[in-house]
Amino acid sequence: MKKTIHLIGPAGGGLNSIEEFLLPALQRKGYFFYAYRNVMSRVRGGSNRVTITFSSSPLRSFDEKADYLVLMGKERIEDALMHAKEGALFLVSTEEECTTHSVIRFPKEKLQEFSRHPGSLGLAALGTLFAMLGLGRSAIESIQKDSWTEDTLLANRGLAEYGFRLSESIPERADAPVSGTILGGNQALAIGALSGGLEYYSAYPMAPSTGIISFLSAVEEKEGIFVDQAEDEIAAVMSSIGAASAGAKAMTATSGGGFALMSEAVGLSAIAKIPLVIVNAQRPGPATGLPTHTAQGDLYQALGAAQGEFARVILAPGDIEECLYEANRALDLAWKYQVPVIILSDEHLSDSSVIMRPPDYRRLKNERYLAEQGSDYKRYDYNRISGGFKYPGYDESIILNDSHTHLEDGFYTESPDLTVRIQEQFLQVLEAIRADLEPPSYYGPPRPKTILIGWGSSKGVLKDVVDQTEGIGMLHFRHIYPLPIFDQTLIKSCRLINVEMNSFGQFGKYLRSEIGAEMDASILRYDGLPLSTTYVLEKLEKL
Amino acid sequence: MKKTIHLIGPAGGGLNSIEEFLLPALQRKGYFFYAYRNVMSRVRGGSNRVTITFSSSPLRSFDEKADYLVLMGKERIEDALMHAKEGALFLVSTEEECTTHSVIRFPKEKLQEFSRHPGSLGLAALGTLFAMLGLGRSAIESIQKDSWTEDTLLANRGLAEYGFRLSESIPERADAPVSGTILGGNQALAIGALSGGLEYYSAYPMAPSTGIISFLSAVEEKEGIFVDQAEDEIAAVMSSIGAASAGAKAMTATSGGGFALMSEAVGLSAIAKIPLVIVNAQRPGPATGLPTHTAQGDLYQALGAAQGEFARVILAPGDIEECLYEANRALDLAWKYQVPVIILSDEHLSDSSVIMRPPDYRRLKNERYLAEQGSDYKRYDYNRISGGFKYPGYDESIILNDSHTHLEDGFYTESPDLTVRIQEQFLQVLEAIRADLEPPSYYGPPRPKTILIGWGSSKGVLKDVVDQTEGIGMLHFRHIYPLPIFDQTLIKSCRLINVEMNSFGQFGKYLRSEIGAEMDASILRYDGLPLSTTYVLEKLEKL
Amino acid sequence: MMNPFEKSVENAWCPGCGNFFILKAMQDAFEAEGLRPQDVYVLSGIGQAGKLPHYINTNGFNGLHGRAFPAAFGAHVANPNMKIVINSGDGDSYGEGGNHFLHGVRRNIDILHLIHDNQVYGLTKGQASPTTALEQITTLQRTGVRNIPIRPLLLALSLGATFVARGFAGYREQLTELIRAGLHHRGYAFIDILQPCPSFNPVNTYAWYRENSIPLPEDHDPTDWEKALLLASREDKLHLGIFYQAESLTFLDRVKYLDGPLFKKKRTPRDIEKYFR
Amino acid sequence: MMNPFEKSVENAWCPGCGNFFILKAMQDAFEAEGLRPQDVYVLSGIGQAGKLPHYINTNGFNGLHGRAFPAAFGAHVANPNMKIVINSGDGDSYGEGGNHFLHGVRRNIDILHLIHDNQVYGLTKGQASPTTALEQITTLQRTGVRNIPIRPLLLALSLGATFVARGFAGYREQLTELIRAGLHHRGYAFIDILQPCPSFNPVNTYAWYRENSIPLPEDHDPTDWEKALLLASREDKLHLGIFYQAESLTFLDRVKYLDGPLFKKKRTPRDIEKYFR
Ligand SMILES: Cc1ncc(C[n+]2csc(CCOP(=O)(O)OP(=O)(O)O)c2C)c(N)n1
Ligand SMILES: Cc1ncc(C[n+]2csc(CCOP(=O)(O)OP(=O)(O)O)c2C)c(N)n1
Ligand code: SF4
Ligand code: SF4
Ligand SMILES: [Mg+2]
Ligand SMILES: [Mg+2]
Repeated sequence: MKKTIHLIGPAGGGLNSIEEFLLPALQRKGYFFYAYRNVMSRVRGGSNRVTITFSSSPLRSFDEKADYLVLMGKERIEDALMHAKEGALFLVSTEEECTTHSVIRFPKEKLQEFSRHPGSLGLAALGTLFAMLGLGRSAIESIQKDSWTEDTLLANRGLAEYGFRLSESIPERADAPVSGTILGGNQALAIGALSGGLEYYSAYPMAPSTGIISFLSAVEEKEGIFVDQAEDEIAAVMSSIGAASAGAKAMTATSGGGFALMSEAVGLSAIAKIPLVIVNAQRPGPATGLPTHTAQGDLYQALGAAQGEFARVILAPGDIEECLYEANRALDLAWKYQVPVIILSDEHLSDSSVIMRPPDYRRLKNERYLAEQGSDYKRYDYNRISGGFKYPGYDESIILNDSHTHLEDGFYTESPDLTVRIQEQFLQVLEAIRADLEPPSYYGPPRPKTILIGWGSSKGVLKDVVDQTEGIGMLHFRHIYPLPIFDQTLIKSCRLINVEMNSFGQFGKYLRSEIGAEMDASILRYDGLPLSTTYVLEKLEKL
Repeated sequence: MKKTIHLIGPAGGGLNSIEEFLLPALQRKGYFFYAYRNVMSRVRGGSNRVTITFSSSPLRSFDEKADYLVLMGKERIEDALMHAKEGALFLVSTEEECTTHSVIRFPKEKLQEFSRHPGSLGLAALGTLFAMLGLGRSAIESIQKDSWTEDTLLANRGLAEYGFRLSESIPERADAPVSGTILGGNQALAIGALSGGLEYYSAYPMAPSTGIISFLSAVEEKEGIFVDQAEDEIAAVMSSIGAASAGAKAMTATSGGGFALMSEAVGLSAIAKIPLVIVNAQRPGPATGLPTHTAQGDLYQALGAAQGEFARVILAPGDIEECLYEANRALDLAWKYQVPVIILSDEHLSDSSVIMRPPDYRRLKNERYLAEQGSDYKRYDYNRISGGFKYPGYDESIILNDSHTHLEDGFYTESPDLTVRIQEQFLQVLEAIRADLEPPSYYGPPRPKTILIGWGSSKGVLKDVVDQTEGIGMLHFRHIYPLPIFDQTLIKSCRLINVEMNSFGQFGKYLRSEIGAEMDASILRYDGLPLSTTYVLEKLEKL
Repeated sequence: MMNPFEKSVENAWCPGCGNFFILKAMQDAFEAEGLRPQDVYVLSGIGQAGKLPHYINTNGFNGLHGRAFPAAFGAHVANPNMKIVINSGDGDSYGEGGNHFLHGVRRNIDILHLIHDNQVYGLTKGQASPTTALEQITTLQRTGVRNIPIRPLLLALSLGATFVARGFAGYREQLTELIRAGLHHRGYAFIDILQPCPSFNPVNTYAWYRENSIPLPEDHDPTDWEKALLLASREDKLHLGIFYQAESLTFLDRVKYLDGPLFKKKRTPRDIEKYFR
Repeated sequence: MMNPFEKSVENAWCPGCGNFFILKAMQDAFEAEGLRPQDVYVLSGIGQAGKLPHYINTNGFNGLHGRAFPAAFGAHVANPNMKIVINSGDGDSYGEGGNHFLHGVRRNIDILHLIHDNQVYGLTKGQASPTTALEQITTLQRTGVRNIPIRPLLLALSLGATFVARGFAGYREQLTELIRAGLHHRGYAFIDILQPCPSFNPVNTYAWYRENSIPLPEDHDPTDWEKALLLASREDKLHLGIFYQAESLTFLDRVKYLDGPLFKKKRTPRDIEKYFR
């Protein structure tokens, strides 16, 4: 059993609340889900969509087509039909005719008996869904918010109650609740960073990365960490570097435009050997582009960020669970090698939610890789590949952090020989990191004919595609740069198709530049919407 | 006949003046030259070096080893020996013994009879060089500066006169002067931009690009153009975009660190279709790196500047003459296609000087590619590939410049279909530009065994290497992105060696990602000094 | 007759947003000044305020967050015949774009700068802006803002601004007059506009602004810089009106050789012949 | 005995540069305050002033042009037990780094900010800085500067700075005292230091500064903000001394739950278990 609900309505029309009540109710009754929120760049009005695919077994992606469509705003059924499965059920208040599908109507007048809030249809529809999905009348109890007055609470529960009764209630499910926590990509990144010892977080708001600071600022006191909104992205990244230089574990996040502004500091982190972690939650560019939609268009931006050449790391988590692990790894690598680490996430990950089980704590690290105290110390020991970090005040050593080509004690130099020495140290560090990273994960038959090459947030979709096809395997890269060492037998013998959310096929190009792999075909989506199983399957068929 | 002079001395010790007097004197007597200034990042003191290779026939590069070495500061002969040819002549004031080379000594006490200025040795040595190179006693007349007092002038001429008499004077040369203007890369870029109609120039000082604004600000009134020092690089690039959006031809320049800050605006230029030209005069990074030295380390920075994917152009002039042509082309392409154009120059070009003959004016363009007035106008006609630009006030059309994904009239949209449409327009524009660019230039035997692949400022050196070897050809790219269409026969049949001033072999990687070409070997220099013929020849031998 | 600056497009601002009044005041002022849509160029950054160029029928530029000022500077120098107006949010102008404000003001370029000061980041959903009050609770600053708010007028004055005013979106007629005065001013005209954001600023509401704002003293002399400075530094009451206005050389007055649009002069590649003689 | 903050390395500043006196004043002040090299962390941007961390025997950070302030902010919050000092040029602090100045000041973080104000860009060879006088001729502004210079103290005061002073590199003893007072101040201490640049600023020489500077009036009350504001706005005479000083909550006072270095608390990956219960 796998069903999909679409909640469609204007920004500010209660969509988010409905999702908030529905997801835990599903979880309690033993449903797994994959929810994705696709909104417009505005605070009120417009047409937003929340897609919730749920099932009694775990899910890796959402379905684009819906079994249930809740139309909360002025959306016309005609438009919504594009996303409706055959036999889908519409929950609407319009008078519009719809002959092709079943419809449950919530007459405006009826709703207004309870409340004049524009979100009232959503609450009634929520009740109906509770009934139809076997979530039980008791789910109505879960509808509440601290910010509500007693009146609002009553009205809203009344609406749900009314909705509940509109449909025939199927027997309440008796499955055990799915254990785990409902998390989106941003929360998972934040928690992953906390697991790595995060102590300092500074950022400037920018969709779709803002969820990270929202989460962290809500827990700063509890965690005893420092969270700050900077005056701009340059300050955010520089204060993170300043904090790291003084001993704190720091991170920042932004989207592509802010990342551009941060890029100069990426090079500073490298030459000054001050650990830095930046999350770039990608959205479609160029420039302002589509602020609330998704893309994988910033790989070359990450590869090329800052002038010159140096050791850097680029990680791209494949799903929400990997967001947690990779954020932890990012802090670990940044501190171990004293390098900048860039995490490429995207709006698809940021605005998705799933139920995540507790992580495997043994896979998580929190180290500072400090030098021994008191020893004779070289801040920039040319022979050091990892570890050996010190910060001012750690002991009596005097620390000089510097952005030039420098001597081992940090004093600037213009020596050609030492310039070469430092450059070669970067190359050595890169090789060490390469060996520390994990090969792409393969999923599929042992002898595939075709391999789908993916990176970042498309992992779940690609696995689903593999499951629904034959002779196709998937090679998913979450460690991007330096490209990990991996067995290239499959790459050399199979038809290769890079699947990416961009129009240039950036990862395909990058792979070619690194290992000479030639893509035989590409499946590229660049309309601002996430890759979906249907989309990839359709394109595969047409190849 | 080809000789090389090294002037070595502290910053502020008169080195630049000596160069200023020597070069025109050489020119007047029929010498061509290639001069390169290699300085430290300080205003006074340290050890700077000016290398002047001169010859009676045109030159494409300078020699690293000197026939004449003028040591103006505290340099020890021992250190300078590394750069001396066998039989070289040292002009010094120290008492140091030097048994291996001839020495002309300028005793301190003697010099101080004329002047106590630290640069006095330089002026005396200048006189000696005038004598030895047959530049004639009359050359001493050319020694003068507006800022000098009568006393200084007399003292300095006296010093030169004294130096002149120290050596046996060879007969004065009778060659006709070399016709042309003494130009460095920055001046050539500035003049090239002026030839393309430059009207607005805003920049923030940053070595080695500062020479451009220095040149332009000195001529702003004469040219009737506007030149401004911005508060930061972001303002420089944004005001250029603002000016271009309002009808002016604009440009800005910086080095890698400033380019990082400008990078967000590169994407704005692209989506808003406002022409933009940025010069990035490269220097060794990361971060502050070596502010006054050279590198080709920013190719990936240029390729990846700004989030998202769009049409951009990257040009990399191969020598000072090409600086002029490519700056002209940059303005032309930017206005023709309404795209951002990045010129990758470097410190080597910036700090070199040659005698340049007047350009071929027929190869220079100055067009605005404007739409016809009054017509029904779409600012963002999805079918427009080139031309058709309009700015506010041009006629009665209302112009809306926008940074989002937008409708053809500039109003923002979040339509997935139009997002695709705009992305495809970018791809079409890129193809049109690709066809407009020129293939790499080949130089060498018709059937080479080995090809040296170069880009940017190394063109002269590579040609010299080809001339001094057998079976080796050179393929030099000055049009980098989009990669021009070219005959790949040689690439497919020859041994390929990429020669670059970086440690990652960026251009080699890029070429592999674009056309799958595999480099068989690399010659990479990354010590902050420019590639030289000797360096490449030595490395070639060891391969 | 329709105001020529009106444009019929779907507007994405929230119902009740102060931006609607600012837009209307601009349209009224432009019309009253006899401007035509092709005479005006409105530039903005990114934010709710930044959307304004989409909603007005005149030339527009909706660029990057924080970067309207330098773009406007370039446009003004390129073509001084255009009426240049910047519209941008408080976050955009004082936060991300703070450095351009610092240096733009001191150039005294002949443009009009309108800041939609809702004391909050609207588009990104309610974080503090540089003008949010100390200790105010926001969607991000959950234990209250920790930074001392900037006082925009004080800042503009201390940077040498030659026209400094405060308006309120809720007093549309006064605002229209201020905009007109700003358009008349020869030099940099700065108007900080108090703008309620019903969606994210529950503190600085229409009522709050009405309560906490007062007209400038009857006898206020707008040529008295020191007085203006002290009034602008007050935190208890927000005065409305023209705090300060002075005649002074504009930026372009100082670039004496320039006269009219930069593109007026015909140029050909052969212009560079002089460098090869 | 040698001052513990002295360091014997080759110094790249020009002979006669005002920076030497600033360096010396710092070393003297640090020693007089009984600080040890390991207690102090000096951060800078890029420029001649920015080289200072290389020349003093204490912890240092020579980062990016214009970006010392946010780095110092992060370092201070990470470890409030360190004495944090920013040294940077006028171009660095007010030009490239202007936005950080704008927002750094209003945080009132407990650090000392020393600006080497030579009214010119030294390292890049003589271009105008934000404090160069109007119409001054420079290596770049050949027909004179066109921007109204900023008045750093006025700006700092208008942003709510709690310690605002001006020193002169040529009066080393007074400067040492100012630095000591700045180190004592609890909160943000700002000292703009007039610094002759013999290589590129032929106008603002030692003699010029001596001529154009005067002590603050005998009866100046440094708690009088309005008075300080007016004195700081004067362009005819440059007063030297402490213009203003006030006690106020510091930034970290407002982050009540923090106490000492951030890295003090032991953390393990299992700390996140609470999010999975
Ligand atoms: C470089 C960059 N950083 C961040 C953002 C995200 N962003 C868009 S608008 C905005 C703030 C808007 O606040 P304000 O300027 O006050 O405008 P308002 O929405 O309140 O009118 C931010 C942070 C962006 N678009 N670009
Ligand atoms: C991003 C960036 N832009 C420009 C530069 C070049 N640069 C180095 S120092 C400097 C200005 C120095 O002036 P100031 O801060 O006044 O310091 P001073 O040298 O006068 O002490 C500039 C523009 C740079 N290093 N980085
Ligand atoms: S969020 Fe606030 S500022 Fe933005 S449109 Fe809505 S009410 Fe206006
Ligand atoms: S250039 Fe000026 S500021 Fe820099 S070291 Fe020399 S004298 Fe000092
Ligand atoms: Mg706002
Ligand atoms: Mg300076």
